[in-house]
Amino acid sequence: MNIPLGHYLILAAILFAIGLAGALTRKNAIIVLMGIEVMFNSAILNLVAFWQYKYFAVPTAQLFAIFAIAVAAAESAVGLALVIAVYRHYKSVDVDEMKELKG
Amino acid sequence: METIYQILHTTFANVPAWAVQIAAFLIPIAFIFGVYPAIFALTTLVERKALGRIQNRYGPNRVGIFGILQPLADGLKILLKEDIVPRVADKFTHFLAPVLIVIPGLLVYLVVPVAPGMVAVDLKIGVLFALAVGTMSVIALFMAGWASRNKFSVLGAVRAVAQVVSYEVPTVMAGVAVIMAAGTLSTLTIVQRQGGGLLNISNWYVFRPWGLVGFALFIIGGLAESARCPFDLPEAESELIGGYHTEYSGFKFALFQMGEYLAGMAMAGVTVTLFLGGYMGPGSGPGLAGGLISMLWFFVKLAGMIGLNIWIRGTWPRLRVDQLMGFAWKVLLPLALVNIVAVGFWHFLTPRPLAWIITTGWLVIWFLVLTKCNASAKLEKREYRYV
Amino acid sequence: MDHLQNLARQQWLIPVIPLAAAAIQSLLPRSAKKLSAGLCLIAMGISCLFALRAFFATLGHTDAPQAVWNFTWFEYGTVSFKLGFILDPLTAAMAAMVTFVGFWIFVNATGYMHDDENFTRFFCFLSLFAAAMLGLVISNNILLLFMCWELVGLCSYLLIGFWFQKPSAAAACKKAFITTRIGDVGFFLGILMLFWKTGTLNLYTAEGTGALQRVGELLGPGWFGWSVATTIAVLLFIGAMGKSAQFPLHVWLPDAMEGPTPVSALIHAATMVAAGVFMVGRMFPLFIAGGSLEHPTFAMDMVLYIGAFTALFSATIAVAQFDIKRVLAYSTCSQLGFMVMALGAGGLVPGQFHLLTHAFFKALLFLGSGCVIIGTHHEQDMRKMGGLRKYMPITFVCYLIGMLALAGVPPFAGFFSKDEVLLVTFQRSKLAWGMATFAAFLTGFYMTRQMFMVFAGKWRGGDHNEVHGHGGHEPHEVPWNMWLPIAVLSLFAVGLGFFGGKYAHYLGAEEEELSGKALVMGLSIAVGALGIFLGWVLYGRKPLAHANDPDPLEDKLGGLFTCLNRKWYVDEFYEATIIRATTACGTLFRVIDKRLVDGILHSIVWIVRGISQVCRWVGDEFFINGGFDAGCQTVRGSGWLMSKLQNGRVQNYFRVLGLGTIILLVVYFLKS
Amino acid sequence: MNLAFWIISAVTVLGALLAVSLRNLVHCVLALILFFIGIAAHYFLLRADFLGTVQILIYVGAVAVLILFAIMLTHNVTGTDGPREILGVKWWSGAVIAAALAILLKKAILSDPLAMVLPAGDKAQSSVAEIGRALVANWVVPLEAIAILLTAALIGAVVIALEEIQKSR
Repeated sequence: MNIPLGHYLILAAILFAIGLAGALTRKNAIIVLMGIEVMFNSAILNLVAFWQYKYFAVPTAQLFAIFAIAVAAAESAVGLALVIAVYRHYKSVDVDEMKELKG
Repeated sequence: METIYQILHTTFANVPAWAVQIAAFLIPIAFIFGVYPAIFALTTLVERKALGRIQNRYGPNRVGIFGILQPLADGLKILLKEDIVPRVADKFTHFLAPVLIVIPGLLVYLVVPVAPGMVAVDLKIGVLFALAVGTMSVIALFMAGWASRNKFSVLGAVRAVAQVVSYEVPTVMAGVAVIMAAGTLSTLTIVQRQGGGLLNISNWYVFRPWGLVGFALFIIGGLAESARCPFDLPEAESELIGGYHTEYSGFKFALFQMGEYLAGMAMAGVTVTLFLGGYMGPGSGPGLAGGLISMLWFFVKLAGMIGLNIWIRGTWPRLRVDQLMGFAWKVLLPLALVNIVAVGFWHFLTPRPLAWIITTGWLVIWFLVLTKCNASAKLEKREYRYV
Repeated sequence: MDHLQNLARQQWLIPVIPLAAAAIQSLLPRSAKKLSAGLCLIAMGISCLFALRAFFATLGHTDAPQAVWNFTWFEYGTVSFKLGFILDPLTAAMAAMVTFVGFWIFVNATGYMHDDENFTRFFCFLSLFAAAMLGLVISNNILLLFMCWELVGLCSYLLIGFWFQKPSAAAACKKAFITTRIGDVGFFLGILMLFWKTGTLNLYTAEGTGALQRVGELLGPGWFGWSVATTIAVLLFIGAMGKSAQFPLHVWLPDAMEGPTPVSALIHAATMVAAGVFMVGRMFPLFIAGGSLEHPTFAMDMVLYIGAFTALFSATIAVAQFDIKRVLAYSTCSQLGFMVMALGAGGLVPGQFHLLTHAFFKALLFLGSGCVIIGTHHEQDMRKMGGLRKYMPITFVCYLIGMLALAGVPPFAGFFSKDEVLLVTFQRSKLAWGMATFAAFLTGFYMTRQMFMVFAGKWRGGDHNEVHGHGGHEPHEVPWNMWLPIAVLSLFAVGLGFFGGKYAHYLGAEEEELSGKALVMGLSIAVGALGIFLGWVLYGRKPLAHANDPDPLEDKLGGLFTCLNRKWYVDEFYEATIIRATTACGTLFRVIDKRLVDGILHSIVWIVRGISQVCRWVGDEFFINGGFDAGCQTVRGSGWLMSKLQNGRVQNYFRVLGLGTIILLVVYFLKS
Repeated sequence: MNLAFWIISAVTVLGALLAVSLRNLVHCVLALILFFIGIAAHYFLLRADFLGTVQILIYVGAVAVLILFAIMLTHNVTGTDGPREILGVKWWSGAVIAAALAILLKKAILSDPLAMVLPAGDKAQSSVAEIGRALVANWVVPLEAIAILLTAALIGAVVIALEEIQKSR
């Protein structure tokens, strides 16, 4: 198991990019949320990778990841609730239609 | 798995290390794949005979002596049945759902210790793993319901998901109580902790006040998870035809059945390890003989639990949906939390009798309070107009 | 000395008590007649007691005691402006006289004004006047003196014009106020010059920095070649002329008779007119500064000759007057002339002493005439009176005493004081003395004329106006509260004369024998007797039978008499010259204003409007609308661009976010 | 063992890609679940077993279900006949940005010496007891904060979503 840290970082970067692409390109709000979820996980993966490769002596390093997961979960819950509320108003979850806050 | 590895390594010294490792890895899996489906087949038969007995009739006794071969017959039948897939169904998901239902059931057995040292994978976080995997079945249920594009199946799926999710929380909390008492998450050590004492029985957690409550919670949780008997609303025939597996036929339907039963047995297994002392019983101990006896004890307890399930299925009526949900959130969850506190008392109050009194008192009081405030309004005496 | 200092400190009580009374009376409703009169009398009584207390305190001292008490009125910057009160023989005597005479005049006034509906208002003005006069008397600061001076002028205006319903009264009070104001201008210039030259307005200060104490410094060149002191003296005397009705500014005094008689008595006999003389007495060091009796300063000459001329001039007019009060008014003018002449001749003591005695018997005469008027039911023309000795015996006796005192008959006060005045004038200049002596003769004559016309013969009032039918009343004696004052005053008119020497000593003037004392005295007695005899000859032997008989003197003098009666046409002269000149100036200025000023204004307005038109066209159209608006356009355009970025799409913002991070990374790489 | 890493990362990347690009929403969610499981596997690889189980418990167990419910509540049940056009208005700019980001990050990572560090292997022991003790001891404030956050999120989500049900009744 001698995979250097770089591989993990690159993996995380790729996942992050995929998440970002999803969030940016897709029309459906839920897919955008899923994209964001993917980005969250890639970040946490980064954290854990660093714990394993660099700060393995410190058991509490994992706490970062735990707290991050908790926050991400809370965020997605609220995000989805918002999407539902938006759907009720717009009768569609198409991100492009939500232009109400136009400048 | 390490012990097996040692055994194998010593016997086949000349075989290269990695091959041995793979072998060591495969043997437990083979054991699990072999034993538990067999038990599943057996339980189908036993269940139908027991139900018959309860309903004052014989169970299947045509196939083989006393219907022993009935499961085989069912298996064959289902294999030959045509596998109908609805046109509008979501092909991919429809196919994937039955597979996903079976996996969690099996995964749980990884961490269930059958005999001292005899556990597929000795994870330090065994219990948590078991519970976590339990939740995966939810997705499978939903996929099944969703894929078949059928209103009834979707409704059934939603109900199943809601039920499983809401019962999962109290079960996990009850598990937490045991983890607190045992101090570790790994199932092996929990079982060892329950050993000792009079005939290896007195230390079982079930004989602790909080253990008893936890045990009850786990039983109820187990039933709810596998949507059996009092909680078998998802495929309540009268309302939702078959629930989420209406559109399934043939072997997929069999897989569903197997998945359910396995999940039920998995929860039974976990309950046994956590509360009934796993393989601990009079005579169980390390070594070959002790190992065999402990294995025997494990399967006896497992059978007992399954029997209890079947017995409950035969006798208890089905719950209404809101009662079901209310019961989970308003009674079980608070009770589980209270249980955790009770374990806290138990842990810190060193003089045993004092600990007993306080924890039991605490739990009884809370039990009364919860039942009191959740009791549904007492129905007034009915007067009959034409009397 | 500290006792005097205490008294000096309490000097301010004397004017303040009547002032307080005046304040309270002003609030009283018209019906509170008794209360108002009572208040006035009590206040005057109290201040009279205080004045007498101060007078007797100063009496005891031999060297002219002087106690000054200054207090800071206000401070501006480092300089603190001080006001103060002075207690010296001059003030003490004057205050005592004013309060005493004033008290008795007020008593008489209660009777005189008994049935007048504005009773309370009258007494309010009276107490205000008393306060002002006393304030003037005790003040040690010339500005305070000037303020009281003005207040006194105001009170005279109010009192003269008391019956303002009568147009003649309204005109008279205006006339009085304006002429005194003309004098006051000179007075004020004098004050300014004094302040300018000495830097302080306090007359005497304990440290000796008072204006009058540093008169020596004021000998520098002033106006018209006079010394500064003389210039100030002249200016101040102009003020005194206005107030004491000296020659050019005397016209207002006879018309002032329109006011009620107690007013005339108080103001135009005893106090106000005396204020001028008192002021000159107070500022005497200024007048004699730089000169001595041998070669006096111009101011002294001016005072002397004006005094003498006024005495003669007004005496001549008095002879030809028919209104009882006008005769007395002109006699006051001439007596004032005497006082001023005495001061001009360097005799502070005779002047002041004559002032005191004159105050008593002239007040007596005026009150007497008041009683006569009341007795004859408001009849003022002497030709309609006559034979009142039978009807009003007490008034007749007192009036007789007053007449004798005024005429200068030896045992009475008038003789001593007039004699002193003539003596001093004799030393100074023979011409003035001659004029004065002739005036004394005339005084004797017109007083006897008045006596016989009023009291001798028989009552002419009835027959003249049967037409009206109300004239049939017989004159009657006045009630007690009118004849008591004149009785008291007549006592003083008799007794005061003997105190002449003691008064001189009291004022601190050294007693030196003046040459020609016997000659002057003898001549004055002779002249007085001659005047009385002539009066008796013309009027006494056969008093006028009817109201409209010609005046015996008239057929003697003919044209001159009418001229005298018309007051030497002085009013007409003023009318012709000064008044017409001012109206002419007025119209001239109006025209100038109309043509010149408006013209300039209109042209300026026109120019400004022109400029604004130009600015509007050039500035506004070209620059602002053009340049500025263009600028706004560009800003709004860029604004529109920016808003497109803000199009509400969440993903858009997200893309911008991503872009930002990429740019940051690129920069990071480029840098490292 | 390297093989395990490659397989699992392949699975994860595939999951992520499918989650983002599939037309059918439910399939996307399944791909996402696959992605979550891949991540959990990675945690186990990195010997962070507690984290792995937590990941499964939370993401696979709860978040996936949440998303499924969301899809059900917002989309017409069948889900397939949605608008043909699944890509956003200016989708290409998003893709370009993501690609650029990936390249830049890759470049940054490779340029950093840290990348070559080798894993700790067995030395990295993380026992749940230690984590628990740490959580309750000197990390108790963040724990309480997270507790508050979660309850707030819970109630918030309910309040936002609930309104609809009341109206419909």
